[in-house]
Amino acid sequence: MKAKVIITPKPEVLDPQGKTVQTALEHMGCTGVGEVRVGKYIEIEMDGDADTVKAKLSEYADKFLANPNIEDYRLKLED
Amino acid sequence: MKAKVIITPKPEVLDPQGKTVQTALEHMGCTGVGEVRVGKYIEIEMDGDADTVKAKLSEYADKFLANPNIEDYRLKLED
Amino acid sequence: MSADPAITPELIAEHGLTPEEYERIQEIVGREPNFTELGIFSVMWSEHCSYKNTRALLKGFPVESPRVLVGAGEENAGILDIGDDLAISFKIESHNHPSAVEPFQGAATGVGGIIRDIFTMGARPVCAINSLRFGELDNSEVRRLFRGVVSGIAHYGNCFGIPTVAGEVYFDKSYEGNPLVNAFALGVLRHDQIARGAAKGVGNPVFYVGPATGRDGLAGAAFASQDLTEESAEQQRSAVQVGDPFMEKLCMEACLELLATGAVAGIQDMGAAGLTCSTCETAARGGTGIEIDLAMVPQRSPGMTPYEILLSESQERMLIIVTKGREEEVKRIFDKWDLPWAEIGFVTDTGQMVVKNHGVVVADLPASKLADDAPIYHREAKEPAYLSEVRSFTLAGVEDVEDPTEALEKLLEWPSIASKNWVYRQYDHMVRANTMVNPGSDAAVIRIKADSVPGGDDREDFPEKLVALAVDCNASHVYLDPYEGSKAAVAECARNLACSGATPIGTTDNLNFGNPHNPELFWQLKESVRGLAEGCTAFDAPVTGGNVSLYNQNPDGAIDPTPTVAMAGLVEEERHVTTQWFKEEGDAVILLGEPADTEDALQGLGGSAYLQVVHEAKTGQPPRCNLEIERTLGTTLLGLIQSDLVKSAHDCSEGGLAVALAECTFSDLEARNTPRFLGAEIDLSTVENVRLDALLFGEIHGRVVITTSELDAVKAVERAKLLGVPAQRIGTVGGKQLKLRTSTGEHHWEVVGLHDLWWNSIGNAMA
Amino acid sequence: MKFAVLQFPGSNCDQDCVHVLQNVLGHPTRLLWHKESVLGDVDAVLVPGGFSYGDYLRTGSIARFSPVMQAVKEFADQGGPVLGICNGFQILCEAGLLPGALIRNRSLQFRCEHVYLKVATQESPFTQAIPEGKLLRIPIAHGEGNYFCDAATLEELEARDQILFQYADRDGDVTDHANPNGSLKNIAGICNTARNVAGMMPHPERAAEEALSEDDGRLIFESLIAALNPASAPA
Ligand SMILES: Nc1ncnc2c1ncn2[C@@H]1O[C@H](COP(=O)(O)OP(=O)(O)O)[C@@H](O)[C@H]1O
Ligand SMILES: [Mg+2]
Repeated sequence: MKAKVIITPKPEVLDPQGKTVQTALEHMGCTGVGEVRVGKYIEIEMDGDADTVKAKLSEYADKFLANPNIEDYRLKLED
Repeated sequence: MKAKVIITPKPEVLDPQGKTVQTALEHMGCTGVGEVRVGKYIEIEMDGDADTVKAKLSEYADKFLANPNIEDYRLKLED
Repeated sequence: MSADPAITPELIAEHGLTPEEYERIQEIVGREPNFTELGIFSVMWSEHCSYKNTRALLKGFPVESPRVLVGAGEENAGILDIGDDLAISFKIESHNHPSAVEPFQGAATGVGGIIRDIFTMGARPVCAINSLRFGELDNSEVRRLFRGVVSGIAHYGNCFGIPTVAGEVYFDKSYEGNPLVNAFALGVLRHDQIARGAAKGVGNPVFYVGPATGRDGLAGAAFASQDLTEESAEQQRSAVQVGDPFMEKLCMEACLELLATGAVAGIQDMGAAGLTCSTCETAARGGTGIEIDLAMVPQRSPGMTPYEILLSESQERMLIIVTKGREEEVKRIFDKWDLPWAEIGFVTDTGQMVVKNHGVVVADLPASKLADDAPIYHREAKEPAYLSEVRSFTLAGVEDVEDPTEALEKLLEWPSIASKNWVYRQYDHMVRANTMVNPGSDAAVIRIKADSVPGGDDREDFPEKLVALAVDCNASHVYLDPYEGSKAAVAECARNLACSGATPIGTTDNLNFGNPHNPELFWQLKESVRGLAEGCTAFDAPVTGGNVSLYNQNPDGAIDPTPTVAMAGLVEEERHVTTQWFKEEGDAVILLGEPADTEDALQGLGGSAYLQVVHEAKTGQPPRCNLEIERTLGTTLLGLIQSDLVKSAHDCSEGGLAVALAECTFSDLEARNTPRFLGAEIDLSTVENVRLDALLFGEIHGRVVITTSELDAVKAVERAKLLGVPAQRIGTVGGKQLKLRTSTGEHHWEVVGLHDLWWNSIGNAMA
Repeated sequence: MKFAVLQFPGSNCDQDCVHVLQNVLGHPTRLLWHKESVLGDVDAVLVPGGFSYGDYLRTGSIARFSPVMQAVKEFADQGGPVLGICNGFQILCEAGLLPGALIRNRSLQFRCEHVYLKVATQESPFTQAIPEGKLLRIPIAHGEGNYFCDAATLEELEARDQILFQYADRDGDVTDHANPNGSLKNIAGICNTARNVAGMMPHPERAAEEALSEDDGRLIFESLIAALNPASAPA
């Protein structure tokens, strides 16, 4: 099954990349742009049923895929 | 409204980052891991209704947010 | 092997082969080639791999000297002796078309490719340099390419852990849409560590190491060997190669470790034309044959055809021929570095390159004919029409400079002259702790210490060496006079080395030109090679290798002919290392060489940056380059440096004497945002019979600005004259201004203001 | 003094650290492969710069799971001195041996250049022998050196005098203009509360010889050596 981990910078963390994208969009004439945050998107093929995959991935997301000091994450499973 | 752009490496393109994460997960003892692909996740606050936002973002995703040579992208709107 | 297309004239043409070439192929094979074999011939006989249009010309290069251990064309890169059993291997290579299509990855994989060429020789890569050309920065597409290329080079080099210590960047309309990305790497080894790319020893197993093969970079060599069009680019877009510097670092460490075991009979990287080129070239060099089975090749994408596997240019892969019985050592070392490997075949005595897929023969071709018997063409050359216009240009209609103050400011701000810090600050130029002169002076200087040698060197007292590097080419001059301009490129490179205290020992060049089927463009190439050859001979710096990149054009025409020249030199002692910036208040400023050429009607202004910037004219005969004068200048300057007389040395190139002096006053950087300024008072009022614009901004060759202590000034001038180099004291270092007196008046600039324009120009354009 | 320099796949300043410790300063130094799980007989550990595992995912995120890092953790827990430089700093933060994290430079570009460092405290084995008021001129070379931690952590860092180095201008003033990457409080280096583990983004090993135009970096290594062996400390 395919699992997805979406990792975003915590709200209080400075996100220079997001800021740059925002400014660049404005410069290109894209109006009405508010805050932009840039994070990561990880797709993982994994054996097992939804519960096992979820359990495993939360473990590895907590300790490896995301850094809790600066990032939040969400898991999504596809079927 | 909040729009999300999910950017993933094209299937044919080498994804060294994904490969490295995959190997790392295996080394850490995470079993049953198949292919891993690492992409980007961009959240954009934007004024306007769904259609306008979608139209605008597709334009900029093509020419700026994603690299069409090596990346695919998907747009998602939240309400 | 169901769906192989039939061989039709159209298919042959699509593969870039002419009907005559196809006939020749039939003769060689003794039958109709199949689709896979046609693909193999098409890449091996592409310009990129076979040099079919340039081989005859390149024969004119000097390639010998007592230092040459491996000469041009023998292997992936040449090798030069630097004494005490040590040697260096270096080469430059282009990645122009891939960078036009995908700047970041194109440039990154260019760096990866040249690094592989160097460690394939058994050398540890210790530094990189690069030479770049783009259109003008007011175009957003140009900025995108420029940004992408620079960050791609930075990404690959920084992550791999090689310092990028020097380079050059020019901006000119002719490169719009067809940027030039020439990457250079240099490695170090002991004489006994030289590795060869030959398939030796019948029965020896052939190993594939590195990541799996994918559909990326399909037929990249062929792509590089045709005009860059929207169509060809589109095709290549579907096969962009992605570089993995981390993988390459592991691959290099593993290969060097493996070479040290002595278990390797031959080694070759998979660069252009991938598996095809590496198998047939190793067999050809070894005078043997080779047989591989594609089923054993690690594959990233399912369902790849033999054609695709053979022509893929997936990165970071190596082919290693192992002495039979020592396979375990390969496996142990590659496992240690967590690198994929596979045994894919063996060496034979048949002279054939036999490729099987699951045991079924898919290609069976004579290896040496494939590698060495590509057709050789002597293309037609015709002097370009534009040159008559160039020759008839005079200064008659050009008014002398009205406002020299503003002109100098404009020149310093011109991106081709402005500081390249926006570029080189993105490159790690200090990793390996060897960089003695960082980017920003005439040439970079690195030291070679024990850990620069593969596996280290445990000599009690390691004989440290100092190597200087520069890369140069004023392509405007080459465009206006390919022969003189090319000689001058060599001379400038040698001059830059001399300014840093080094004697040149070898050259590598990258010939970036347009379509060779156009007689006018081929004439440029021919004349340029003649000039380069004379230049390298004059400086006793043989060509040890290089690269040819033709078909550099876009719909608007060809690029300016750009033969980039990179030279390596040796500095004898640490105290000889010299930089371009002024050192102390009160030092004497001396000009070596003539302030002006009073016999030349254009007085050095033909093709100058000044004419381009202030009069928007890229025309006129560029200054002549007298190699005898250049050589004497070089040896004289070195003599002065070695007698400890010289405190700084900077040559005059684009922008002439005024720009050189300005750079001397402000180019020393203490730290981030902390330049050091040392002005000067310069008196040129005794120079007569020359226009002011020519005196300040003319670009005649053979000139270097040096400083000495007040005490040594007379001695230095006298000694230079004695050795046949015109020399005169022109001023004194000091103050916060650059003051310039001429027979017509006095001009002055605040150094801080000039620096600001020069330092920030490119950064501002990119903001 | 005996040093160990860790070596991860992708480390690229490992040799430079060995060179300085062994050839310049004359102390026996070993490279320690990441798959080793014992440190052996060492007095101090250096975690060198580079791009461990290509810096993929996040800088330092994979390296910290190497067997050798478990041993380093134990060594540090027992008070053994550990210095992380550049990627080493990133790894120590990821491993939780130091607080905070290093994120992308605010310019989004890699930066290689010399900076001036103000030594914020001499109360650490890494800074104790640096003369009072001495500004260090040392190069940086990183794309992700922007130090970040939450407000509570920062308060604690300051309260406990854990900030070792700050980017400064030539006059020693800690200004935004002097900040090359956007770090909080211009932080260039910190230590843990026990003061035996430190991390810094600048590369002292690249500034430890006159031949490379600068030897201020030596002071950091000499501090550490003197701290470990007070008898040999310069008077
Ligand atoms: N692409 C680059 N990469 C690294 N260093 C560069 C690059 N371009 C220019 N430099 C450095 O900037 C300085 C000035 O370059 P350039 O103007 O070409 O010098 P010169 O006219 O003396 O050949 C040199 O030290 C050169 O090595
Ligand atoms: Mg120069």
